Amino acid sequence: MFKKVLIANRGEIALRVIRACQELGIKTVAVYSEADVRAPHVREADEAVLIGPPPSSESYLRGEKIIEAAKLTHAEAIHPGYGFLSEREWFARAVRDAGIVWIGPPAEAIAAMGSKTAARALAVANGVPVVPGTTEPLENAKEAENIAKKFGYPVLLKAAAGGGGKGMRMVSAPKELAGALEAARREATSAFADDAVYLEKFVAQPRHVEIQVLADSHGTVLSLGERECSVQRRHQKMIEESPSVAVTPELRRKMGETAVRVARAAGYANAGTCEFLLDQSGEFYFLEMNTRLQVEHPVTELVTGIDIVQWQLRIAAGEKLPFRQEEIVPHGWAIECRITSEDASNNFLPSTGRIRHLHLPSGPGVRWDGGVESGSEVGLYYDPMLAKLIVWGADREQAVTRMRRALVDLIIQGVETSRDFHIRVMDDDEFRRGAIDVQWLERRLASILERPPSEESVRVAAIAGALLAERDRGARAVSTAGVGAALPAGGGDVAPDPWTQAARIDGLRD
Amino acid sequence: MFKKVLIANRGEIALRVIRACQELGIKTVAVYSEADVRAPHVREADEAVLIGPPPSSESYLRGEKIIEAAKLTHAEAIHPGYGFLSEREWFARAVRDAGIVWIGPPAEAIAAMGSKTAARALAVANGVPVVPGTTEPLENAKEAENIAKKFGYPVLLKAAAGGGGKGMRMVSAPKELAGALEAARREATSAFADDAVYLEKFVAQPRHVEIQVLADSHGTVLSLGERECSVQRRHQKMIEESPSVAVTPELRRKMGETAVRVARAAGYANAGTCEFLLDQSGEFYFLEMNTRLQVEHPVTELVTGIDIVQWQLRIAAGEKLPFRQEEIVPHGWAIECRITSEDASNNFLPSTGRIRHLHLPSGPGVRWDGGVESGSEVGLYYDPMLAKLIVWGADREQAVTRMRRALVDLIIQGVETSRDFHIRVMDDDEFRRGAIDVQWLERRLASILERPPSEESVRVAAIAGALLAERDRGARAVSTAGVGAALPAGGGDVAPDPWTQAARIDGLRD
Amino acid sequence: MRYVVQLNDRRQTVSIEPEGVRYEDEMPVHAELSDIEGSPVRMVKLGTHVYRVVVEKLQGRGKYSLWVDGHRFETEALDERTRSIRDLSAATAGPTGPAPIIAPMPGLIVRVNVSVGDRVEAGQGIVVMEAMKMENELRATTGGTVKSVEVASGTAVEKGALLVALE
Amino acid sequence: MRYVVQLNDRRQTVSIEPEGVRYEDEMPVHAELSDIEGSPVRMVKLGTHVYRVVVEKLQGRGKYSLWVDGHRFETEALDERTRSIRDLSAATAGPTGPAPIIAPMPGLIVRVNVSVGDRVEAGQGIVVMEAMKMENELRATTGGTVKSVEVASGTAVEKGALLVALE
Repeated sequence: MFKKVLIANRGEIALRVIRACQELGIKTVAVYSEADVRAPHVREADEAVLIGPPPSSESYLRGEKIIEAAKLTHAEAIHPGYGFLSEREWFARAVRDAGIVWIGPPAEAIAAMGSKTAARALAVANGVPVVPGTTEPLENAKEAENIAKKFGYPVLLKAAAGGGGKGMRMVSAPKELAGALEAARREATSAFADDAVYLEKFVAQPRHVEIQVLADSHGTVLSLGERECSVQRRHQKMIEESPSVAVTPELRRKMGETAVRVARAAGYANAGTCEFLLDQSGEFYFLEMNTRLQVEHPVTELVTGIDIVQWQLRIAAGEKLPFRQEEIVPHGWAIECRITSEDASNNFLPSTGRIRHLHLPSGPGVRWDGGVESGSEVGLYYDPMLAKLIVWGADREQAVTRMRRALVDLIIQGVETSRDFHIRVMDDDEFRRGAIDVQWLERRLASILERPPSEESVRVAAIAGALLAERDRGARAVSTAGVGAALPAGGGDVAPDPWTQAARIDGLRD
Repeated sequence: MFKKVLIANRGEIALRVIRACQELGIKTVAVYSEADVRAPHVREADEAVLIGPPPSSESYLRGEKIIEAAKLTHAEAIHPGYGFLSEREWFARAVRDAGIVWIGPPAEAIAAMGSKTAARALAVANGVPVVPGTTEPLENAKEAENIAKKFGYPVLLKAAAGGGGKGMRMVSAPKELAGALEAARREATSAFADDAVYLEKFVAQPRHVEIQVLADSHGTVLSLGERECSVQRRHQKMIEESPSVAVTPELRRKMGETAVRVARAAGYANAGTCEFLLDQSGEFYFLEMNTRLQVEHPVTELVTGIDIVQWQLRIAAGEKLPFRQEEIVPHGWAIECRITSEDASNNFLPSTGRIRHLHLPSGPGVRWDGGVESGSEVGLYYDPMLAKLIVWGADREQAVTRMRRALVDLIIQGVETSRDFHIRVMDDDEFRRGAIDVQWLERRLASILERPPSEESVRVAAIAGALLAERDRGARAVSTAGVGAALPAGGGDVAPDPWTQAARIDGLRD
Repeated sequence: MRYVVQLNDRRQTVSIEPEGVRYEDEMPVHAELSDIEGSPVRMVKLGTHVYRVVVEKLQGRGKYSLWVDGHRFETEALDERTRSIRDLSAATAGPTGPAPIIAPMPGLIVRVNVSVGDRVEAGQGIVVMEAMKMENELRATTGGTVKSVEVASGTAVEKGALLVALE
Repeated sequence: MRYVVQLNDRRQTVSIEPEGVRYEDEMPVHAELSDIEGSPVRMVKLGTHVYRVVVEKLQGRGKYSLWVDGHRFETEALDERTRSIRDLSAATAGPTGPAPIIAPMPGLIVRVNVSVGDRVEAGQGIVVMEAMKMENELRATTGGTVKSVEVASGTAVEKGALLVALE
């Protein structure tokens, strides 16, 4: 096993990888920008190297600086996390050329799968079903219009190098196409430094179901089952789960075999994910392969018991996967909510500021993979995902009620977050039934956000507001003696009036 | 299922039960003493009733007040947690007589198993092996001396109503017997309001292995496998795990069948635990049955996927257990450390005060079942257990390294805690090999506590001390420019000197 | 003391009386409010009922953000007299006109969809700005006519900057 | 500035110099110390190496409890001159005599095992007190002769109370 690994990332995923290394007895090297001098991932590592100013183009995307940092600290391997340089073939190649182990698939597999168009072509060549679409990047709006006419509207524009919905646009009519192509190109350039965009047929109301693959360098390729990631807004995944209500054991086997076939065709090693659209009739279409760790890998970990990040490290160090495919069956149900610094009540606009208070949820079945803490500064330079809240339950119903309980337990103050939005989703009848597809959230969002509080909550908020105002007026000693049966009858011990007591304690503290 | 349940307990177990109720859609009623006016278990419940002054004899042990509180709030059932009234037959009976459901075994099963002497007699009658000992409480020191002479020293004195080592004394020689009996009686009276003490043969270097049992009211009695609880100090469990390194699948089956036989003989329902001594040759002896939820139930939950507290509620509501015995196999490995307000470096003396800062560990496989939070007052009235830190790993090694990682992540300031002690245990070679028995910790404690820090840690502490002292002198602007390669070479961007930057930020904040 | 409590778009009355706290025309109930040191969580106890309320004090007398059961309430609790005075002055102040488009965060302007003199509807997308690598569309909350456009594509703006004024 | 740092029973020197921080006779190294607002965690960075140190400030100049990798260090960092003065005054102050038995927590005295004039050894159990429902034995940390016994079985004591004095 490696003695020292450099993590070329930040936030929750850098901490996730650091923890995996700590548990395997591996020393860690963090890299950081000037905005992250006090970030948790820097402090929790064994070593840390400053690589540049806050913008990621000047720090976390500077591959040559990261390789220098690895050489400086004698790190034997680099884990790229997700995002940033994780799917850049040139970086995987540069790492290898520098004599450092790349914790991910071979550069050749990234090349084969990293571009969606190339991946589609390879899938088609291997008999894997795909959504009709272009296999080459679009030249211009005119070409796009011709192809869209052939497929029929709506169509989807997608960045070839993309992920997470960046550079993606749904187009319903010819007149929107030129503008949408321009916007997709701009976003793709800004996010991936690559403006290649392609076009495909839009499948109505499909689910987004993906298969986690784990492959060692000794020829074993395993499917770890599916994740359902249909709850998306603007093509951004918000909530993921494993297994999927729509996947039967038979379908799981078929999709798993398909994903393993794709991975084998690409000469794949390490962890990767094949994304599929699953339509209402149970047909599935290969979309792309993500040649890296996914944000949502924990839900698979919780239902399979396999620590994917630890296995990434073991595989890169040459270990063999000891599991047999038939042993890998989902056990229970896991759900993940992405806790982002976005204001759901205000069109999900990003929110910035200092986290003044963070109270983590805990108790049975609750996992918190976070990248921030009390005191952390949330800026504009990086992705707004603060943390992932993941729960495990024996079945989906237990997982949903547990997630709701954990979300209510969670407190983040200082920035707006998606917490309240997630609570409302857990309360939603359609979500509870699993009646979701990739457009579900867009359709349902308004009614979720507008769901009114109960009359009991209004009453409590009103009374709390009045009590706070009363206290802030300095009327600390007012005693509101109990009316009705506030204290148990019987028993001779008379306690001090609780209001008075609370007020007294407040008085002492101020 | 119940609409509303009262929890007759406090601290982490009250919160544990409240969370289970929340996840099942059940409203909760907390009871609390004057010392717990602001305790988390009060705030997280839906209703709360003050039942008396701080001493448990005037609050949490006042069964009639608790039943009144249940009637007042129309709670349909009472969950007693562990400790306090959980194994008091009279209370279980009084609850039933009040028309309220008791979430636990029938009063008759508590009577049959609640007293160790009665339990032993029942076990013997059912062909279950037991350690030689008295079946009736000791009358006086003289009788004790006669019996001890027959068994041979050392012998063990145990409170009939006991648990958790209270009222337990090991006696090596006749001259210590009278004093030890007196002390055991005194502790038993104070803890359980019952001075009955019995005596048994002391088995050399056994492991403490217990079997979790779950029984419904439809005739199904299941074993959920074993827990190893050998890491004890003064008969107090400190660390528990499941499964046990000493238990083979065959032994698990045998011990499980024995436990199920005991439970059936007692007419048992709900969750219970049969405690065994397991000697070096693999022979096991039934000790007693705990007719309640155990502190250490989470390790079983993590390896079986069965939520024991939720099933306690379901069983009490009349549901059938849907599991088959052969399905219940331990999956992975779980370890629990009891985080107590005790100063391990000072003979484990209890520590009191206000928790000024609490940072919870998180990340993969980490579970925190806590009863305190930042701001909580830790007093002398109740048990010093603040929380339980539980981890799950794919195997024992992963669980141990994960526990160490989580313990280092944990920060509690304001009271002394057992955290550092647990870290040292995780570092101990013998513990890592699983070479433990019930006397292991007593033998090993000194070398664990005296384990010196690494030279690197001493160096860091010395430098940190000097830097803190320098800063406290007001020498904030001193710049200690990098010597050697503190910053990566290459790249034209010169960052502000980090020391200066940190000092400037400090300056702004003060 | 009798309070008029504004909660988002609702208004409720709460009286704090010697016999307890009275919500609207309910019977008075014994009430407690207690804190946890260093935490924004408050416990509100009404009779035997307990509620966990997360509190953030805002600028301005009686103003708080409150969270109850995952719902957020923008709250202003004023005594009846102060509430009346405020309402009167608000009524006499007259309409304040359509709300301008303000930058809700620092970022870069990608596109401005309107020009001076354009008629806009509530909900219409007015400005697209980029922040955290995503484009975000800022919409008008009220209808109106564009009075001025303060930014152009490429302008970097601070949080709170005026982007487009309506009249 | 050159510091003498007492760490539990060890003493190390650390010089804070313009070229960096020098531990004992090592080469100086670039050092950073940074805080997280509202947290006792400090990051100490030495060259590329990062350490997480949990800090509790104690009463007294240069005194801290520090935790590094789960080890606790009772630390006193004094500049060389102050350290020398302290050492000199400690040396001339002479022996302070055997340590008395002090209540480490509030509780109830269960038993006192000694009487005035008894000779006790370091490590010998002197008093048994009950707290948190457990009996706790308090032991002598140094040998000596019992000078006075301030409590008896049944006495309730506060934290810090003198129980038995030795001479």
